Amino acid sequence: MVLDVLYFAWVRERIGLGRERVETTAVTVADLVAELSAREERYALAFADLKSLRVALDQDLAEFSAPLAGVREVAFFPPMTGG
Amino acid sequence: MVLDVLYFAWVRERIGLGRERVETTAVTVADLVAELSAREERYALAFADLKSLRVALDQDLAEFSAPLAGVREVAFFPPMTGG
Amino acid sequence: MAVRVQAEPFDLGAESTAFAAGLRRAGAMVTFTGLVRDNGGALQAMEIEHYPGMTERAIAAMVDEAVTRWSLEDALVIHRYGRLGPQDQIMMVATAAPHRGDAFAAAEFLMDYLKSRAPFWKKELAADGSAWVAAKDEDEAALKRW
Amino acid sequence: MAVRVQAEPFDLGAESTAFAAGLRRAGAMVTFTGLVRDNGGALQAMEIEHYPGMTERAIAAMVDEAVTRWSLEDALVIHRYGRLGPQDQIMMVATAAPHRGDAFAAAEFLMDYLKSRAPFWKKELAADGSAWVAAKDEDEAALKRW
Repeated sequence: MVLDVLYFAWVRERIGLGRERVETTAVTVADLVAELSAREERYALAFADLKSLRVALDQDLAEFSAPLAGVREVAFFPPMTGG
Repeated sequence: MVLDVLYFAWVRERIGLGRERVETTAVTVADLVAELSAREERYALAFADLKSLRVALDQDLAEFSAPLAGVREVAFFPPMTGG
Repeated sequence: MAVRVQAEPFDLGAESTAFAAGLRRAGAMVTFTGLVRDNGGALQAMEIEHYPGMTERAIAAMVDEAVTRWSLEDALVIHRYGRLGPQDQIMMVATAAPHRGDAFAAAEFLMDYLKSRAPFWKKELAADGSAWVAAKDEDEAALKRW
Repeated sequence: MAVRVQAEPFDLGAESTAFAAGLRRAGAMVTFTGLVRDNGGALQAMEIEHYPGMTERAIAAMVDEAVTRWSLEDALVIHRYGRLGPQDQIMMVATAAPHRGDAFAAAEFLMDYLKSRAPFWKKELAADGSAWVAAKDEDEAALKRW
């Protein structure tokens, strides 16, 4: 499956890009995180503490245990600070 | 003692005036109310239900049991409906 | 801090802009505006009576109390009296604070006190007669939370 | 109901006036405005990043939720992104309802959700460096009251 993976705020800064296409066989978000972290140090660094991260699947907040089946866009970012 | 006595809203309408000077020997607000009520039917009508009335002494909310010593201005009115 | 009691309409937009322009440290600003509800079209006008002198004094005391309770950079209360039409703006409150919790709490506190402790009385005029607006138990009860 | 996510400044006064002018049955209108705090003069600018698409979607869902919970005549959310200076206006919320309780509650609900559930991230730029603003536990906790 091919996913659009988006990064925001310090996740974007650590990984060094805001968006990429990722070819993956990951079943869950956690699988995808493990796959990316194994790639390069900058990914491992960005994903080091999942408690300080949030994930959205097709623009809805989700859990790291959520399945990726049918998903087109995955976004990783820190807790939001709007308002 | 001579007091300025003010009436607002339906108290003013029932008594038929907004302000008068009253010469009185009343010790408390309740005494003054009794004195005024004894005067004329329209006063008795306006003061019939003290629970639906409020009183201010020199522009501060007070109790009907409050003493009038040193007071110059007494105002009677229904519960306020500002805002 | 400012309190204005007036017969004239006020300009909510201009007042909001001017209030915001005066802020130097605030992170949060809240305004509340009270409007004349027309009760499904029956209302022709609202007459607001007040107690000149006591009104300004009572509102200033509320603002002082709000300043001691919350960290406010500024506060404004404007309240009209006299004859108003349906959907006319009756009054406004503005508060500014470093954080939103204080700005909201102070505005709600001022509104609750203005409702039941500022000497205003409203009379509704309709085609079938006029009636003084009765104070609501829930408005009196709202004071207990502060 | 309207949601706007934009880089451009908005005019709080003009927005308040326009929102009020559209009301037909409201007795109460509340606005909240969020401003860039300058932290005692150290702040040079604030950069706000957001997630285009999800932002509008998330805010629209919050407004829908507010409409189901309270009796609202109208609601408006404007939120900026991009580079802002000290005391610039970041965002505003406006709500209108027959009674003040609903207008206040809906505005506070929207603010609490915008703080922690709308995909915005703030970075503070100062002379001695820049830092992402950390989410506060109290903002997450604030959601529990709804």
